[in-house]
Amino acid sequence: MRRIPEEKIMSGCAISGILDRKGRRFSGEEIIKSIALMHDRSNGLGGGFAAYGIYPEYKEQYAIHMFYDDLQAKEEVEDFLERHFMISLAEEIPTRKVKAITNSPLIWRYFVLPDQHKLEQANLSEDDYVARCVFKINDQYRGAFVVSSGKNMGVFKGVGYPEDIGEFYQLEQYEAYLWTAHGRFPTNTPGWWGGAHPFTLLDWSIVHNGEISSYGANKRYIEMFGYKCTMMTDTEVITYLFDLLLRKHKLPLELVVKAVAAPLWSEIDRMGEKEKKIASGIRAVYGSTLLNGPFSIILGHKNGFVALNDRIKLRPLVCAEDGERLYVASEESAIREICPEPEKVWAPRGGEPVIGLLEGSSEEWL
Amino acid sequence: MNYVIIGNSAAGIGAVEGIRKYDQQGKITIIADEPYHTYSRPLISYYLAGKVNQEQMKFRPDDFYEKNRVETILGKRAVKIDQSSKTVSLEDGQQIGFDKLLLATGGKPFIPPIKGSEMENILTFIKMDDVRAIAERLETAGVKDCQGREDYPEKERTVVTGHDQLRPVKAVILGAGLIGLKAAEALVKLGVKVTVVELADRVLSTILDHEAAALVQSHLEDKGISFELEDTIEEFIGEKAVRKVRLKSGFVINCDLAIVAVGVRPKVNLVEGTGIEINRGILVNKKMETNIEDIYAAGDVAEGYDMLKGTAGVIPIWPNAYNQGLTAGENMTGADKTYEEGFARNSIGFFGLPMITAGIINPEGDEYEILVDKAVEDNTYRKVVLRDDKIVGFIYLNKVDRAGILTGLIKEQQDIGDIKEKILADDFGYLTFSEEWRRAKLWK
Amino acid sequence: MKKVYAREEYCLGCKLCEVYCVTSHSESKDVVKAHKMEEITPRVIVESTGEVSFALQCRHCDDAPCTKACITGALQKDPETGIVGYNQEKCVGCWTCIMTCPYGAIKRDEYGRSIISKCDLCIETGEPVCVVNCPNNALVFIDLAEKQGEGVEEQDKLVKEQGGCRD
Amino acid sequence: MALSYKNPEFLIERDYDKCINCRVCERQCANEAHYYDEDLDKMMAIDKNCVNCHRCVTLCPTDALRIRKYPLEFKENYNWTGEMINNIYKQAETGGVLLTGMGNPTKKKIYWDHLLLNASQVTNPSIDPLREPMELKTFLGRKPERLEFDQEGNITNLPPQIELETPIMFSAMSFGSISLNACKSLARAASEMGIMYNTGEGGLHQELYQYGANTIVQVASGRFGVHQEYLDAGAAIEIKIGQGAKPGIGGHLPGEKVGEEVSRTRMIPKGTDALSPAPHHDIYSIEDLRQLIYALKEATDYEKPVSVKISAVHNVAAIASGIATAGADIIAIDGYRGGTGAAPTMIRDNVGIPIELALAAVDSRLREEGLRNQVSLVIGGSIRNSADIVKAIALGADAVYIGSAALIALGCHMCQKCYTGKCNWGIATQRPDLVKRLNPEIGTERLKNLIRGWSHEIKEMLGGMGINAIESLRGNRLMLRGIDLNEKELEILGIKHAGE
Repeated sequence: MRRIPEEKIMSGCAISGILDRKGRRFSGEEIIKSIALMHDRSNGLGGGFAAYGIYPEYKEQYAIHMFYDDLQAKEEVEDFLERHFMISLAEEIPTRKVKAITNSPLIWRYFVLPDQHKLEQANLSEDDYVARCVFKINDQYRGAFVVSSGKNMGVFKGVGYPEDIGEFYQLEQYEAYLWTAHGRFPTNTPGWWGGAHPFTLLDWSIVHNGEISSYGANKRYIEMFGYKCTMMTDTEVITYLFDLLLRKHKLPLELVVKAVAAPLWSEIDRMGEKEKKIASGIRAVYGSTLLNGPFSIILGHKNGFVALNDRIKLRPLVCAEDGERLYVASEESAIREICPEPEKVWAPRGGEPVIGLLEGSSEEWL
Repeated sequence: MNYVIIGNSAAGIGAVEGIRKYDQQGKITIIADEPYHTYSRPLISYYLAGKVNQEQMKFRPDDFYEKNRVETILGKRAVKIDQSSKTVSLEDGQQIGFDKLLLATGGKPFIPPIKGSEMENILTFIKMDDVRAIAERLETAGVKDCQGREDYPEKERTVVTGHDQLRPVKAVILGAGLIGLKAAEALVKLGVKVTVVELADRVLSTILDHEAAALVQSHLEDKGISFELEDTIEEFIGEKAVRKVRLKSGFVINCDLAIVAVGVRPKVNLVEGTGIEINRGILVNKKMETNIEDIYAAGDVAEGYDMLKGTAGVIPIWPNAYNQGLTAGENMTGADKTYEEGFARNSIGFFGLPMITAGIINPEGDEYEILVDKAVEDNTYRKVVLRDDKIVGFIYLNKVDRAGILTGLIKEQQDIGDIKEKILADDFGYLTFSEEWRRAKLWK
Repeated sequence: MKKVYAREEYCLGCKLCEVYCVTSHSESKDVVKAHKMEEITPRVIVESTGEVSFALQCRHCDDAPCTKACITGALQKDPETGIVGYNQEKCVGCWTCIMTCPYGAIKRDEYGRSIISKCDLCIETGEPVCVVNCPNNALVFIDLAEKQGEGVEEQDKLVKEQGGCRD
Repeated sequence: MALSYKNPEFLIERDYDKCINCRVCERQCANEAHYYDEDLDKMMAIDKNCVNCHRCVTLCPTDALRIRKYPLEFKENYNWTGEMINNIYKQAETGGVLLTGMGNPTKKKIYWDHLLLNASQVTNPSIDPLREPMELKTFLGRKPERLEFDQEGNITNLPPQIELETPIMFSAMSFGSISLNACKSLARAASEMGIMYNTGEGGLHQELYQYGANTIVQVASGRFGVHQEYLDAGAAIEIKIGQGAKPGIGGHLPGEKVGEEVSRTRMIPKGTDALSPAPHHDIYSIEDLRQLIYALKEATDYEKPVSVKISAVHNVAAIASGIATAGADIIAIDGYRGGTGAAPTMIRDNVGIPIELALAAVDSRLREEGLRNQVSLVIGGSIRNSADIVKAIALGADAVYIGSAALIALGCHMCQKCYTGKCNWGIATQRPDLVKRLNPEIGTERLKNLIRGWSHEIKEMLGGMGINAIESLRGNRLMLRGIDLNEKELEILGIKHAGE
């Protein structure tokens, strides 16, 4: 059953992420093991994974993962996709039967490129064009939901414990250089497949543990820039904020962090003159992007990830480094489960981003 | 340092306090012919009338000498000063050496040469013993429990008059000055019938003008005092004791005692012939130094500087005595102080009618401007005398409140030209002046 | 020493200082009883023209001319506290102090007794009640000694520092 | 005129057991409602002079006074209330316009009281402002859609901003309508609390130039006291188009309030009435407004934000949108409950719309048009407590103006007789003996305390919502729920009903 709730969804959660900075790909087994350890942080109402580097053969194409409630929805959306894209491949995403997973929607994926003619007409960048189409499907096509839409990446999620979801999607079959995972503990609504994490837009994926009290302010801000928050989830709005600040406003990641997890005024007061001006300017202009309330998130991207806590660290976040591997999770045990003796383990301070980058990619992500 | 002070009243005590401001160590000796702890002479009329007791007469607490480490030689008269050997000789031959000497011997009543004035019940009224003498006479004359030696609460005092005697006790006072009238007031309160004889044409001629004097006189008459003005006593008549007086005008007045209060002269006999310069009093400069080094004079015996007259003068009033004594004391220790604020001023009252007067109150000459405010019905009279727009004198009769502001203005010789029309207003005060002036005065 | 200063720019002329002064110096310490059953003269003088007003108390002068003029010894300056003290038992009501005080800050008893009324800085209660109860903080109790002779601004600053305004 | 039909509004009751004849009531009443009768040796009262300002009650040292509503009833009539009848008596006697002061007191719905705030429970923690940082700093001014940086990483496109330590400002109250001591209190409190006060249209007194960094200087239709130095003195400039208490009409400061200082500050002759025209005679259209905005920016080298203040009227959303596009950096909207020194009663009580609805409509409109982030939104018009502020910010305001509340902190007792110039609390008066009743040191402290107290309460409410910076509340209407509101009202306010 698909139901987009009308009010904001609250949830607690577990998150985990693994990056190989050399870009070596590895199977989904480890991330499943890691997230499974934090079983009690979810309640079986949502789990999901984002995987980067899984479609090397289609890496130039947008991989659109879709949920459909029924065939009619599928037909309508495919009609839309055909009109707006050149589709290289359309296939059902392979799943296996898992006892705990029921009521799954139709799950499909499409490797596409924008229709050149339409793209020119729209006078948009490819990314903007794709994003707009994603909004349109999510907003206007009943019974259809875009799960992910980036290149060489995909999101696999659903209602259930994350380890069951992983098994369901046969993630041991996929190899990625960056995995993130999420186990969900929603408090108010029965989980629905689209509402599970990660949430994505283009290359961005977000897994998030927390509750964004500033949601109303963030939502109304982001909507002024053409985003449509249809999901009523924090994750969605966080994703859009990053998209706006990083991709559209082209702010350096460091400044984006200063906006969404802004340093306290007391810290700004202690900064040097130049830094202070920048930090205050960011807060003045981007105050509405401040994510307020308890959260820890992992923002996945083709170049790596950013893990971030709220600025007063109301939710857990632990990181570890071992060789080329960078781990991040809600709990240290979830890291040690798959990497018992990491070279370094630390808990980042509130508002202090942990940035994991693929070798060779620049800090300015786009 | 060895300080010797002759005199135990305002100037003497002022000197002790002046010395002790700067010198805690030096030896201080007070010599006085009266045997009493320092007391306030202005209070003798209150004492006589029973308004204060002996305790209250004390000008300083019992431990004053001890606290200030003062040696006292009381009840002995100093009879000689030897300036070369720096010693003072007492009447018993004792010699007291000094490094610094203050002469604060005060004044003595002047007794004019009148026939019969040697009789035993002709008294003066300036010191404690005078009260006792008067009290004795009154008792003899039939006034019971009247005063002097014992303390009686006012309400219990009985005055025996017509019931026990054929005639009331009567007193004649020569002189309607401050002393004479204070004595008269006290006696009236004791039930004595008083007649005051005064040569001048008004009462209190040194401190009041004619108009104020008329108001005061009428007030005193209402209280039972009779006046014979522009007259004087030609003869005291009696055998050992005076029984009547004959006036120049020919009147004869019966009396049980007479008080002579025609004035006080500086008591300078001690220094006569010593080389210490005397005019009316012992001449001193603004530092209270006499012409002889290490010898100072202060109080009623001294002739200091009268700032209003601009000349030397004896100003026999209590605040002046104290301040001169204080200044002398300070200077005796080596400090360098001057007292230049000497001028006549008096606060006095009779039967509830107060008056405060200061400076020149009966000016003669064109340079003076006179402002007056008067209300006969309630005995109110106020007069301010200006010279060059500066206050040089005033009389406040009955409404005496805040008179000190005027005294202050005299001291400072403040130009008040711009506010002079407001000076007699009912709400005269600091608001009459500019904010700047006021602030400068009050914010310190 | 700490003294009471009046900031006339804030004085309302309400005379509540008098009311509280009377109360504080009463037997009953009760504002109604003090005024209705006791005969107490306020120790403070309020000068007022309507527009401008200020309260004036004994300035507790350093040289205190009243103490030098007092014929009875009733007025004495305490060398420790600097307070010009008044011993009513000794006073005979000669008004020499009234003649002498350049501020006109000493009053005759309003009920006809031969005594005076002057500010004692409320030594018993600690802080002068006129200051404590002034509704507009027009009265301040501060030590101005070091700023003597300095400008109005300096003094104002001091007033603020030393508690010209209470919370 | 023959017999007046006016009856006293208030009754002065005196407890003679307590009255000590100290006469403080008499001295403190500028309306001469108290006097001492020597023959009776008693304090007496003239009830009809009483405006119920409480000055006497507050100063009475024995609590001997009580003021009551005059116990005189008209025959019960829902339509013809005593107030209506008395107004007619007044006008029948004078032929004048009914005048009044302060804000609209009529019984119309107060939307603030129909809004409820949210708090965190379980799913996210509430934050304790005593232990955790809680940030109220607010910037007012035009914001670019996106920040740009130069080679060195410095911001290149941020226009001037006003920085507020807490999202509260003292609204425009002119020197003239209020006393210099009231102005000083506001200015000092603003400066010490890191907020702003507003000169109103009365110019800037020389003694207030020192508080320039915390001053918004107003340019109104009368242009009183407007000159280069004045514009340069403030941190921002506000063009006043309208005022909530009297939309559509100008101002009138009677000549008796124009004394030496007011005259010099306003640059008008002493004793003359200061008349502000209803419109700016150089602004008859939005294009004209744009010209004035840019003229002022030009005059001040584009160094100060320019605010435009309007009253909340029917089509306020469209007007606000126009003002934003005309170049204003801040839009200030004043609701129909806003205060005034003097206004015709009929105007005050019947013209304009509630600020809550105006704010919601304007914020929504600006967001629809993508303009909201560019322009700051300040609202005023009867903010009565910190919860009103929190609700205003949740509805979409950046900051609020407080006028009446500030004056109440200074001692205003809402007698609404400001226009008489006899304010017993030294606020709305120029009479020197009354002005000095407001000691600006005390006034400053009282205002600071109010701002401090409210800020603390705002922090508590934010903490309860699990928010630790005010910007996360701004426009966050999910934090609001309505109660006793109909569908239309909820729709305009953009909120859900409680329970939803």
